[in-house]
Order: sequence, then C-alpha cells, then structure tokens
Amino acid sequence: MASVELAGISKRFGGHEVIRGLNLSVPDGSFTALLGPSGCGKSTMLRMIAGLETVSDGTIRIGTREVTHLEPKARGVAMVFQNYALYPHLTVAENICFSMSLAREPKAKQREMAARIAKMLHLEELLERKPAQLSGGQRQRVAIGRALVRDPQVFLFDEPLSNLDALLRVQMRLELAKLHNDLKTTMIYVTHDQVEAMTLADQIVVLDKGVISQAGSPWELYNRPANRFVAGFIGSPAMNFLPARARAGSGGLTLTMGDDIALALPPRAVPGFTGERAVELGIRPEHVKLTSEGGGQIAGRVSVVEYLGNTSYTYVDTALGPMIVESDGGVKVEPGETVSLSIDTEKAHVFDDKGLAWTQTTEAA
Amino acid sequence: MASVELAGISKRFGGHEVIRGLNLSVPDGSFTALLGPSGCGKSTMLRMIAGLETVSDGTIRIGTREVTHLEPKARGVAMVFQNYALYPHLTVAENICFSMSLAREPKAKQREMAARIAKMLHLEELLERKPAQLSGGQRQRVAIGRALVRDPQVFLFDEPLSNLDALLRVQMRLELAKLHNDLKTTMIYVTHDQVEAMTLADQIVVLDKGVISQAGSPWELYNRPANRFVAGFIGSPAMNFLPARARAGSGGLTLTMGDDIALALPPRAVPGFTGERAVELGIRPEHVKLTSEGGGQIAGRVSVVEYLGNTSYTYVDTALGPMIVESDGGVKVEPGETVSLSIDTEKAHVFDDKGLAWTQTTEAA
Amino acid sequence: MSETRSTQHRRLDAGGVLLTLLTLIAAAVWFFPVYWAMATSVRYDDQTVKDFALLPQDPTFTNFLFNIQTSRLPYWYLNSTIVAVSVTVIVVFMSACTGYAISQLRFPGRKALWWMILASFMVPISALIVNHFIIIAGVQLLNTHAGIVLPMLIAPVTVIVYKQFFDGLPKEFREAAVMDGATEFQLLFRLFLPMNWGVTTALAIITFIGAWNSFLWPFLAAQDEKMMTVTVGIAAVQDAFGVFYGRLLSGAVLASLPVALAYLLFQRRVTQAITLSAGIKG
Amino acid sequence: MLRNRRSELLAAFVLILPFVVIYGWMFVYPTIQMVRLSFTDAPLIGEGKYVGFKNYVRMFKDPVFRKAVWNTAYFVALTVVPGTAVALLIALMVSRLKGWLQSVILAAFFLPYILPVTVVYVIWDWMTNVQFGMLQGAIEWVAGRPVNVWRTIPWFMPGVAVITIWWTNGFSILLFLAGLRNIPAELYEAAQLDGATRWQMFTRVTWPLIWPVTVLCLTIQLILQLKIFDQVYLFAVGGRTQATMVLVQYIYEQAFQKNAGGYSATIALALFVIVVTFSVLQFQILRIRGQR
Amino acid sequence: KETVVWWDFLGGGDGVRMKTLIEEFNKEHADTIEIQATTLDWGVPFYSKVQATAAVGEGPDMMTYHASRIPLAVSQGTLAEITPEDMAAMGLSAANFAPATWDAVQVDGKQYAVPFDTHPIVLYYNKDLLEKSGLIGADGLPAGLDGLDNFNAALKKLKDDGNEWGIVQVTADGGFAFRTIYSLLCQQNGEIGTDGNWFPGDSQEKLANAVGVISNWVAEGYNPSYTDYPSTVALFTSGKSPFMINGVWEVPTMDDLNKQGKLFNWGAIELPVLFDRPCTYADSHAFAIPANAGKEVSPEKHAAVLEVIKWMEANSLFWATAGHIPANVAVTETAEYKAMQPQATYAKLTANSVFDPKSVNAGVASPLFDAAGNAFTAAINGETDPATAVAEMKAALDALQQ
Ligand SMILES: Nc1ncnc2c1ncn2[C@@H]1O[C@H](COP(=O)(O)OP(=O)(O)OP(=O)(O)O)[C@@H](O)[C@H]1O
Ligand SMILES: Nc1ncnc2c1ncn2[C@@H]1O[C@H](COP(=O)(O)OP(=O)(O)OP(=O)(O)O)[C@@H](O)[C@H]1O
Ligand SMILES: [Mg+2]
Ligand SMILES: [Mg+2]
Repeated sequence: MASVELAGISKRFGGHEVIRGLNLSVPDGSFTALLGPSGCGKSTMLRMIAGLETVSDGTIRIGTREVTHLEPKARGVAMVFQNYALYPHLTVAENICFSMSLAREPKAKQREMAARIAKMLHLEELLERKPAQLSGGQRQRVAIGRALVRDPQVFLFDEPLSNLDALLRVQMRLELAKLHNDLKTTMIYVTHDQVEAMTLADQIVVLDKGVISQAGSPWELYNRPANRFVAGFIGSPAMNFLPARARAGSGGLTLTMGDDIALALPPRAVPGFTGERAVELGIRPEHVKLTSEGGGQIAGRVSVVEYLGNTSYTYVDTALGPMIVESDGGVKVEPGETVSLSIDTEKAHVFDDKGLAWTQTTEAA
Repeated sequence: MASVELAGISKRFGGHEVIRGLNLSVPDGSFTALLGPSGCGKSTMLRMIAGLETVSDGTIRIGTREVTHLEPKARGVAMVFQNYALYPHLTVAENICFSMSLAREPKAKQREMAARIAKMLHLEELLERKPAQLSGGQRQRVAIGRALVRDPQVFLFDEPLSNLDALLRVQMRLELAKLHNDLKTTMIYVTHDQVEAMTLADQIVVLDKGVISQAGSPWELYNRPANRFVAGFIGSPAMNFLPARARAGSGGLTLTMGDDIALALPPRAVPGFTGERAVELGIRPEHVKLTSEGGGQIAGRVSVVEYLGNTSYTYVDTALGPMIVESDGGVKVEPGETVSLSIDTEKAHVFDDKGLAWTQTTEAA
Repeated sequence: MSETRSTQHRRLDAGGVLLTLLTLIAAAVWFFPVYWAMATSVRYDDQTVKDFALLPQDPTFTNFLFNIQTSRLPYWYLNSTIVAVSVTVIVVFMSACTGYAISQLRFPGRKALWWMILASFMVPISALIVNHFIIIAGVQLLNTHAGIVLPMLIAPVTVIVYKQFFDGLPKEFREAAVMDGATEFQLLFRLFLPMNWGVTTALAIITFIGAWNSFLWPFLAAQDEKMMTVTVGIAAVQDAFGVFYGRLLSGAVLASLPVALAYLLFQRRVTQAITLSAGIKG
Repeated sequence: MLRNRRSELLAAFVLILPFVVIYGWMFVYPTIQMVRLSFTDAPLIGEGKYVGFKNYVRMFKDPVFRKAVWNTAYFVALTVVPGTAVALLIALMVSRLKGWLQSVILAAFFLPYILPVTVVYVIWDWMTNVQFGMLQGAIEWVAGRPVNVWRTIPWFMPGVAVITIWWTNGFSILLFLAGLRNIPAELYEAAQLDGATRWQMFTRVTWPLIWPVTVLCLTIQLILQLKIFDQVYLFAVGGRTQATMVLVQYIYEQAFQKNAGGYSATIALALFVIVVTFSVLQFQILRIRGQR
Repeated sequence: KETVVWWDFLGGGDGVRMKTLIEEFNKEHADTIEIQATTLDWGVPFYSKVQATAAVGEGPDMMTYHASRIPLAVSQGTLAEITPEDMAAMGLSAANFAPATWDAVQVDGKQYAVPFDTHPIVLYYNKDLLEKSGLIGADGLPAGLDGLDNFNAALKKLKDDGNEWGIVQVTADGGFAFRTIYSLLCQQNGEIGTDGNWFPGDSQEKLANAVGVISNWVAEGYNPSYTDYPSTVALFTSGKSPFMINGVWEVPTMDDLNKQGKLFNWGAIELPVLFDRPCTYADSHAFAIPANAGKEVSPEKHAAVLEVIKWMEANSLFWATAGHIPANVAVTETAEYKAMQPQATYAKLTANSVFDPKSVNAGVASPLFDAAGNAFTAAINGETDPATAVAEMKAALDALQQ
C-alpha cells in the first residue's frame, strides 16, 4: 500500500499535448476515480502511472520512491485492463499465476496461491476453464485475481466494467466496493461512467482536456460542482441549464430569465460583483417540481415521459429550452400536456460566463 | 401500418424447442417491447416475423395478410439489427438508398429520399461518410434511416441500443420515442434491458424460456407482476425477496419470517387458500425504509452504501438475507452500522411456491 | 456461411438445389484427374491403354510392388520426413522470432530487414541454386540432411505472416505481461506463440507441403540413394522409356500419399488454420 | 511503452540472429554473387572474366529472352485474374455448404495443392495423351481432332495455365473462404429484407466486401506466376522449347544446358526487376481501385 | 575393402538389369570391393549434377555416361582421362570395340570413357501383320523395304490392308525424331558437321530430304502425328502399327510382353537403306571417371574402379538382354549372344553406326537435340516445311557460337 503523487505531469504525443502540467495526490488506501469524457486523457494518465507510457515532464512517486523512469514491473502496481487481456490459451488458474510462473516459483506455491485467490473471488469452480468459457463478470474477476496475486501497492483499473451489460455492471460494482473494503489497497479507477465513479470512489478526479477540472468527494462534486463542466457531467439525468441575468440584491441574488421570470436566490460569494451580469442557472432534475398549471415559475409542454417504476423522467419544452424533471413513479402526465415547473431555489447553482460556479455562502448540506 | 398476430408459433432448432406455442397480438401502431433474459428466444421471434427464420408451427399475420411463408422482402417489415449491419463499403446516403438502388429507382429520386430522411434523422452532414467514420449513435440513426426508406408497415428492432455507452443510450432512447410519436408505425422492439422496455413501450412482453411470462403495460408489469420471474426481472435495483410463511387472517394475510418477524398484509385473492403455506414476500427497494435502530420490522447491518447524488442504495445484511434499500440522496449511513428496515406493507407482493403472484384484492394504484 | 440462413426459409429452393448440384459436379470434375491417376495406378501397364472404364476392371498392385521393390522407398520416406520436419520446425521457429522482433521491438536495421524479406519473396530462388550448391559443398554438407535443409530455409512468407499477425494483436496482452514481469523471450514463447497456435499450425502445414514436394535442390544435394527424398527417388526409378503409365502413376501416388493422408486426417485443422491466418492477413 | 533500451536491443539481436545468419548465408550472399556473376562470362560452375555490360547488351538483343518475357506475361495474364476468379467462384460455392459435405467438397478442390509438380505433370500428361488421354474426347469435340496440347503452340500456354490453376488454386480458395466468413451474416439478412436477389447480394454486398482479399490473392498470384517454371519446363521438354520459353526456364536453360552462368544471372536479375515493378504496380492500382 | 561410389541414370528395366549386375559383382567381390550405386534422373539433371559435383570434388568414383556427351564434359573438365595404362590394367584395347564406338569416347586423341554398349535405333516389326501383307521374305525377315519408294509402297500397302498406321515413331519430340533423321542424313552421306561449320556442303538439302521422309509419312497418314514416347510403344505393342522405329532399349519390353503371352510375333532389324548406304544413329553407354576437383584418388581406389569396369565389360552379355549391343566385341561373338534374338539380327549394324558429332553442343539432352526439337517438331508434323526447319536449326546452332 502506498500513496501516489503526480507532480507537474505533462504528456505529449508528437506535438499534441494530451496532459498538461497536472498535479494529483492519491492518498494511501484511497479509492480514487478518474472521471472524464472520452479522449480527455484518463487512460494516458493511468498508463503513465503504470509505466506503460513515458512522461514528457514531471515526476511520479509511489509511496516514498520516485518511479518516473522505472520499468513497469518494478513499480509495484497492478493493472486491470478494459478488455481484461486474459491470456486465452491459459486456464483461469494459469492466468492468475502467470507472473509467478514467469518468475519460476514452485508449482505447489502457485497452486496454493491460485486456490487462495479463487476463494476470495469465488472462482473455485472455474480454475480449470479457459477465458473463452467464462462470462463477462467471471472474466473480470480473473483479471482482478491476476492483479491480486502480485500483491501490488497500487491497483489500477482502466474502465473494467465498460464491457459488461447493465445488470452485471451493477453487480460487479458492488464486488469492487467490497474488495476495496477488504484489502484497503490504494486503487485508481478510470471510468467515463459517473455512476460508477460516484458509487465507488472516496475521491473523484474529473479530467477535462488534460487538466483537472475538480477533485473531491462524490458528495462535493454532486452538490458543489466547481464549474459548469463538472455540474453537467455529474448526475443523471444531467443538470438543467437555463440562461439568466443575475443582479445582486439585498441578502441574495435575483435572476431574471426570459421575459417575465424572476427568481430570488440565497446569497453567493462573488468577489467584486455588482450590477448585472449574464449567468447560467443550473438546477438538477430532482430539484424541479411538476405542478399543475400556474403553480410554478416556468411554464412548458411535456414532450416525452419516461416511466421507470420507481421514478419518472418528464421532458418538458419551455420558453427557455428543454428541461428534465425527475419525480417518483406515481406522477402521471401525458405528452402534450401543459405543465408548470417550480424550481427549488435553495438547490440552484449559478455559473458565470467562464463557467465557474458562484458558491452559495450558506447552503443546506 | 399494420397489426401483427402470432398464433401458436413454435420454433425448433434440430430437436431443441426454442419457442413453444406462442400467441401474441401486437396492435396496429403500438410500440411493443420483447423483454427477457439472454437466450429466451427474443431474437428468434423477431427473425420469424421478419421471415429470416422459418416457423416450425403456427401462423403469422401482418395486417390482414398471412405471411407465414412469404419471403422477407414481401412482408413489408423493416429491421434494425443489433450491430446495425450497415454496408461498410457504402456511404451513408448509399446505405439509406440501398433498397431503392436494388429496385433500380432513378438516382434523382434516391437523392431526394436520402435528403429527406437525413433531415429527419439529423444526418445531413454525414451523407458522404462511410459507416466506419460514424459514432455509435450516428450508425444507429443510419440503420433506422435504411429501415425508414422502405416505408414499412412494421418496424423490428433487435437490441439496437445494446452496443452504445450509457450516455448515448439514454439519448437514443429519447430519439426512438420521438420517432414513434411522429410516425405511429407499429414497432416491435427486442431488448434485455428493462429500463429501455419500460421507457419506450406501450406494451411489454416478457419472455421466459420460449413462453410469454406476462404481457401488459409498463405500469402493470412494474406494479402488478404476474409472477416472481417478472417481479424480479423488472425494476432496478431488483425487488427484494424474503422467504415467509403465510397464514390467512381476518381481513388480510399474516406473514411470519424468520424467528420473530410478523407482517400483516392487505387481503389477497387466493382461491381456496386456508391454513398455512410457504411463500415469498417481494418488496421493491423504494418501498423499504431505513430507520434508526428499532423503528422497523427487520434489523440488519449495512454492508455497502452507494451514493448517486439524487438517490442512495444501501445494501443491508439481515437475518433473512441481503436486502437493498433505495432512499433519496440525503440519507447518510456508514457501512458496518446497524439499522432497522421497515416495509411498506401496502406495496408488498406475495408469491406462492410456484412463483405465481397472489394479487391484492384492493390495491392503491 | 453467408447464405445458409437465407436458404433455410424457402422450403423448396430450386435455385439453391441447382447450385449445390453444380458444386458437386464441379468438385467431381476438379477431383477427376487425381482419381484417374489412382485408377490408372492399379491397372496392368498393358491395360492402361486399353481399359478406359471408370472403375479398373482387373485392379492390381503390381505397379506399387515394382516401385517399392526396385527402390529404397523406406529410406526416401524417412529422408523426406526428416527434411520436411526439420525445415518446418526451423522455418517456423526462426520466422516466429524474426516476425516478433520486427513487429514488437525497435532496433536499428529493422526497416532494412523487413525490406530484405519482402525482396526475397520476389527473387526467383531457383536462380540461386548453383550458388547454394557451391556454398553447401564448401562446408562439406552435400549429401547430408543439414545440407538439404539449409537452402530450403528461405521462406519469407512465414515471416511476413507472423509479423502481420503479431501487429494485429491487441497491445494489452503485451502490456499485461510486461507488468507481470515477462522478458521478451517469455513474451514470445509463453504468450504470443501459444496464444494462437492456429497461425503456427497453418504456416507449419504450408511449409511442410512445400518442403516435401521440392525437387530440384534435394536432387542436387543428395548424392547417395539413401539420402534421397521421395520426390527425387521416385523420379529416378521411373523408366524413361517404355509404356509404364501404371508404374509412373503408382510412383506418383506413392510420392504424394503421405501428405495427402496427413491432409485428410487433419483437414479440419488445416482449413481452420489457413483460414485463420488468412483472416489476419486479409 | 517505457522500455529498457539495452535489454530490448539484446533481445532483438538474439531473436533475429538465426534468421540473419541463414538469410545472409543463403540469400544475401548468393544474391550478391549473382549480381557479380552477371558482369562475367562465368560458366555454370567456376570463375569467369569480367565482361562489363556485355551480358546485358546481349540480353536486350536476344530474341529468345524477348520471347520468354512475352510468354511469361502471357502466362500471367492467363492465370492470375482467371485463377483468382475461379477461386472466388469455388469459394462461393463451397461456402454455401455445411458440415461434412463442405469438408468433402473442399477436400476435392484442395487436394491438388498438396501434389508435387512432377506428379501434376505425370497426371496431366497422361490425361492429355494424344492417343490414350482421357481428355482427348473433350479436346476432339472442341478442336475437331485430337490435339497434342504440349506440342501445339497455341494450346500450350492455355493448357499449362489450366493445370496451374487446377494445381495451385487450393490456397486462394481458402483465402477467399476466410474472407467470406468474415462478412457478417446480418448484412445478407439486411440485404434480403431490402429485396436483393441472389445476384444482387453477390454484386452489391459480397464482391465489394471481398475486394481486399482479392487484392491479396492477386498480388500473391502475380508474384508466384511470374516465377513460373516447373510446369512449363516439364511439358515442353523435347518439344519446341523456344516457342514456349518462360523466364525462369531460360535462366535454367542458360545455366544448366548452355553452361552460361553469367548470362543466366543477368536474366535472373532482369526477372527480379520485373517482379518488383509489376507487383508494386499492381498492388497500387488495385488498392486505389478498392479505395474508390 | 574398397568402396566404389557409382552413379547411373538407368531407371526402369535398364536399371533393374544394371542392379543385377552390380549385385553379382558385389557378391563376387565380397571381400575386396563394394559398389555403392545410386540412380539419378536421366538427362539434364544427371549431367548438371555430375558437372557440379565434380567441380567441387564431390562426384562419384565412377559413373555411366553417354559417349555423345563426352566432348562437352571434357570441355567442362568433368572427366578424368582413361590412360593407356588403365586400359592395359583392364586388359582392354581399341581392338575390343567397334571403330565408331571406340572413336566416340576419344577427344583430341585422349580417351575419356570405356564403352559398355552401343544402343542404336532399329526397326521393330510385327511379323504377323507383315505376313498378312506379304512383306516377309523367305528368311523369315521383312523383305522389300530397301529404297525409299519401296518402303513407302510397303507402308501404303499396310495401310491399305486395314492397319490403323503403317509405322510409328516419336513425332511429338523433334529431338527424339532426330535420331531417325540423322540416320537418314547419314544414309545420304550427309553430315552434321561441327561447331562453326554446321551442315557442311549440301548436307542442308540432305537434311531437308531426311526430314521430308518423316513429314511425308505423317502427311500420308502412315505415321501418327504428335505422338509421344509411351504412345509410340503402345501403338506398336497393341498391334495398331506393324512398324516402329525406336531404340534397342525397347527390346526388353517386347520380351516381357511376349513371355506373358501378350504379344504377337515380333522382331527388330537394322534400319532399311532408304537412300544410298546403310547407316544408323547410335550412342553408347560408357563408363567414365569424374575429375573430382581437389580430390586425390588413391591408387587402391583407382584399381578398384578399373576392376569394376573390367568386370562389367566381361559380363556385358547379361546387359544385352536389355537390347543394347555390348561394346565388347568378344561378347557379341559368343554363341550365347548369337542365339539371342532379335539382338543378333541387328548386332551387325555396329559396322554402319554413326555417333553424334564431336561437339560440346552435341549429345543427349544437348543444345543440338534442343535445336532439333525446336525445328523439327513443327516440320515433321507439317506445321512448317522441311527446308525452313533446317534453316531454323542451322541458325540456332550458329547462334551457339557467340
Ligand atoms: N499513442 C498515441 N499516439 C497519439 N495520440 C494518442 C496516443 N494515445 C492516446 N492519444 C491521444 O491522447 C488523447 C487521450 O487519450 P486517452 O486514451 O488517454 O483518452 P481516455 O480519456 O482514456 O478516453 P476513453 O474514455 O475514450 O478511453 C486522445 O486524444 C488520444 O487520441
Ligand atoms: N441457428 C440456430 N441453431 C440452433 N440454435 C439456435 C439458433 N439460433 C438460436 N438458437 C438458440 O435459440 C435460443 C434462443 O436464441 P435467441 O437468439 O432468440 O435468444 P435471445 O433471446 O435473442 O438472446 P440474446 O438476448 O442473448 O440475444 C438460444 O438457446 C440459442 O442457443
Ligand atoms: Mg481510455
Ligand atoms: Mg438476441
């Protein structure tokens, strides 16, 4: 177990700078998720930590050692690949013990180790099978087993769940959480699925075009997004954004939207803001209420209703743009119906023209 | 547009009977989802309707015609394949107009048609690209465009979203819903993802091992599952099942679980049931409440908490087995904590030893 | 494959039946020369020019007996086997190593090596045969198995196929093994080769057939009758004169029999393997 | 990837060592010898005098060399494209079949590929014998009289071409089968729903998708057929060899029959240049066509 | 004990007989000499291989060789000289051989091989069919064939009498047919000449005459066109043609068939005199010793080789069963040989035999044969006229000198 420290890391492919002077500290024993859209450099970062990619600038430390120029096998990290990269010609047991067998450890020791890990991952019955005979979830467990056997200081995962179907994904997510609970090894986990990041990680690092957009706990990222990018990226369905004009009022902020809508918001810490400014209002679907005509602030027409049993998503076209409303399964509106939306102003977010959040000074946690 | 009627359809591969005497009626203009676990025969059914697979027994009618032995192209159906089956060597425009070009329609007419459909599906900019240069969502739209051009009476979809990532899937789901809204053509949609089926369909047909387990509206399937299979299959996270013993009481049913837990349930229509019987109690995660110690009926220890921002899933180990509880994002419990669960008896389901549901005689809809 | 499903659904598919029939006829025509050779090989020599029935009227094995008795067939089979197996093993091993190095490693001269391999595919190797003879004689290897084998080791196609194949493998396998601490040799012999024996099988079979059938070089290099390969030996005992179609063709059958049997025995694998390696190339 | 340069170089060196040694010894060195030889008047074995470009001058004036170039080109034209077409046709027919029937039929088409060339010669020489050949019936039906295919110049090259296609096609057939198997069945189903006929399925789906394999086949065939020798030699020997001369045969004749090692090396070099030029050219043309 | 490495090119029936001789020898010399024999592919492969191996000192200790190939081999330095001492050691001399045969193994006054046999071409005949057409004379041999007109008349008669063909010989291979053509050229006193002076004098016209004889037979339908070697034999043995011109090496084939009772009454005679004088093409299988470069031969080994040759010469009567005429005159004069039929009948032609010219371009599978194949295959089958073919051949031969 060890912490991982990245200091001033840059990565260029040819002339193209993919990671730009990035600093990151992953505490010992934490589960850190690297989250971001496709192509933002998540895999590249992970691969640099693993030593599969050289760094162009900066240093990497694992525990107390600087490993920037060490070979992959000397870094004490283990990696689980997106497609698992199980060796198709070896059985599960052989896959798990491959690194031991490379190091010519005695067969008996290998068997013992395989049995122990199989027990831990519930693979006992599968030890003699080939990867082709395994289901997606079983493959993933073998891939984890192969990493476990090396007793690494840091576990690296590159989108290990993205190949699984929805049901299995939920299940494997749980297994991973339990594994981390048991082992308490440092884990760095790359994903572009925010649900995974939210449910698994102690710390989420949101990457955007090679720089860290925000790093913090899931709660922080969901409830106090530092900028519009994070706000829009985290949460499903995504946050609604509405264009507005902000005016500083006494004891708060007034937003005017469209022709006739005005909202009073709790005060924000906006250094040096007076007068009026163009901003965006951000509001999560669950913080909008569908009321019968006239009850809310914004009027609109229902375009689609998605009924999921426990919840419903209602897609509403308003004068300010389309909005999504999340409500419990009981609500019944029909497409085409005219509705009114009321916004929970306590939970509203405001972003300035550069996308930075205006943090609420007093907020209900 | 036309209805589809399957009467006594069976399908055998060699000696293996995959579909067993199935009757199904798909009303004109409806959006019907075929839902079921992998290998239950969904694709086979769709392919029989399309004419890509012969039927072993029974008849198929589309509209007023019997089509059981007609060639695929004569049936007036169009199909969107799971992997889209776009012709990799043709451009988007050529893919869309392929059937017209086969029929040697004039080039000008083809161009016009391609333009119209591209407009409808927002593919205007992509008409000259090859499929390899398209994203998953774009490919899907081209596949739909190829089906649209034939102006079919029935659209068939075979898991068209299963290759997409989560975000795109949500987006495409919406597009499909809008498309059906616009066209009002009969659509039959195969999926094993219950969220898709729930959100898209007017009618869901749940298949289990080649027979129809239940058919009905999403609301019916979610709230009044006919059997344990449907109850467990529909809903995410899945319904909790607890072993229990049922005793008919005055004005209701009493369930005893474990050593000391007793629940009084509203009355059910159970023909000829008296005395005591082994049953299973089914309760959805959102109908279980997490209360501080002692407040609920069942005690347990939290094993994992998944925080998703708007909701949290809490996994609790109880004496009766593991249970999932869904609550809003605000609830804060820690793994290892001891909690008490209270079950909303109004929403509880009861299944007998054959898995059949005991329907509640009076139920809050 | 492609159309199997489509043929299922029309019960009485006249076109399909006709096509199958045509295929059968074409196959029969294609195979006929081989059959006719076998039919001729079991006829008495004087019958070969009289009996044109499809089935030999009075089959005999005298021709085979003649070829076996007047020759050293056991030696020749043994030599052919030794030569073909050695060539196959060495070529496959060497090509795998080289293909791996060119595909996965960076070293000076890599490009040059690759161009040389492509060039050697285009040079008519038979034009080098005199030089080979002088070289092999120079190291005293004429009339030895090693001498016969050496010049037959020029098999650029296997290297090309291996290189392309290794190029196409997902890089995660390599990375996973590197993190597990594998050396380059372990990567090749524990991972890249065993991961897909199909390619190796296919290449081995093609190499084996080529080595078994080669004539000119083994003819030059083998001096002693006991060192000859089957193709060389059978050609030498054939009568240059007379009407000995029966003997001639029974000799032909004897020369081709082992490979034919091996092919028929392993047909499924051969097809699979060649198909597989081709799929990778294509 | 982060690599250790030293150990990587060492590994590369060890891995290519056997290959480099054998190729250096058995290919590079003899090839250099051949180039050197082409500037001498050396006999088959032994040293010759340096004669400058005399061999090259001679070659360009040599009518037999020109004939050989022409015949080789003719043979290539007769085999490469038709052979590939036949292979595709057979692969299409075989790919329709299933199970054991497919195995048997495929074996019938593939077996000739495993025969030694001498055996191929013996079989076909016997089949086409003027007096007793099985095929003379068919030939008489076409030509109106029995024909000695191997002594009648207009028949010779087409005859060898047919046999070559018969003999070597097995490999191309397997390549095409592989290619056909890589075409997803859904494409045919989609085409079926779109109303394609069997012929349209071939021209509009199969053919464009099999094109890369076709390019591969054509390139391999071109290189191999430019190096045609054994069949032509065996069928021509004793007859009008000059009229049917091909390049490698001329190399062989000059070296082994005329004892002219130097001149033979010159022709070999010319052939090498031709092979490189043509295969690069064909590959480029085909690829461009495929990208269109 | 010495081992003698021996190469020959004798496959099939010849090969079987030679193997018997070798076994016999090895049995007789069980303690002293052992022949290790290897049979190689006849023709260009054999000679290329001998040349190549001798050049690198890897050739055999002795080998069979066609006399006609000796000039070429000598020019390439492939053969070691057979010295008069060697001949003496074997107890042989020029007197033991027919003059033409003896001359065939000499180049520039040096001897390079010991002739083992003479193998000319002969005229095979089907006695039953000839009798039917009244072409058998009182002595039981074919009669009335001398002179081109007579011979043509005989062929016409045979054809008229319902035979499918009158005569058969190899017409698919001009190189092979050259044996007949050369014989007919010689019968007109024409010559091939030699390097730089091909077909001297009026030999070209005579050669055209000779070619014309065969092309006429083909044109008249007496001789089947484009017929390859095995078919030639088959047409004769199956009774479809009463005559066949072919090498003496086919005698065993007839013998074997006859023994199996599958053949008619047959015989073989020297080619009839169609022109001015009797003359028949012949070649000779001879024993030669390669000049293995850089390899010293021990006197013991040399002696052993000489012993092998000596023994073979002395025991060549058995070789005569292969149809060949033993080169050793003493053998042909034995009573056993004289009883051998038809060998004894045609043996006398050795006096009239003609060998290939002494040229590096002559001999079996040589450029000369090659040129003949190219020129005459077309001519005898009527694709070109004889004069053109002759001009073409001369041009090809002249081109060899460059
Ligand atoms: N070997 C390489 N050469 C050049 N560019 C590269 C290379 N590897 C990655 N890139 C580029 O670097 C950027 C980041 O790639 P990376 O794989 O890290 O993205 P990612 O965040 O993992 O995306 P995804 O979620 O799609 O896996 C991309 O723009 C990619 O095109
Ligand atoms: N051509 C066939 N031959 C034999 N069995 C088949 C064939 N096609 C399908 N089956 C079998 O029929 C059953 C149903 O297959 P089908 O493809 O309809 O399942 P599915 O419900 O679509 O599953 P999935 O969700 O995995 O696509 C499976 O058990 C399958 O193995
Ligand atoms: Mg990635
Ligand atoms: Mg399916």
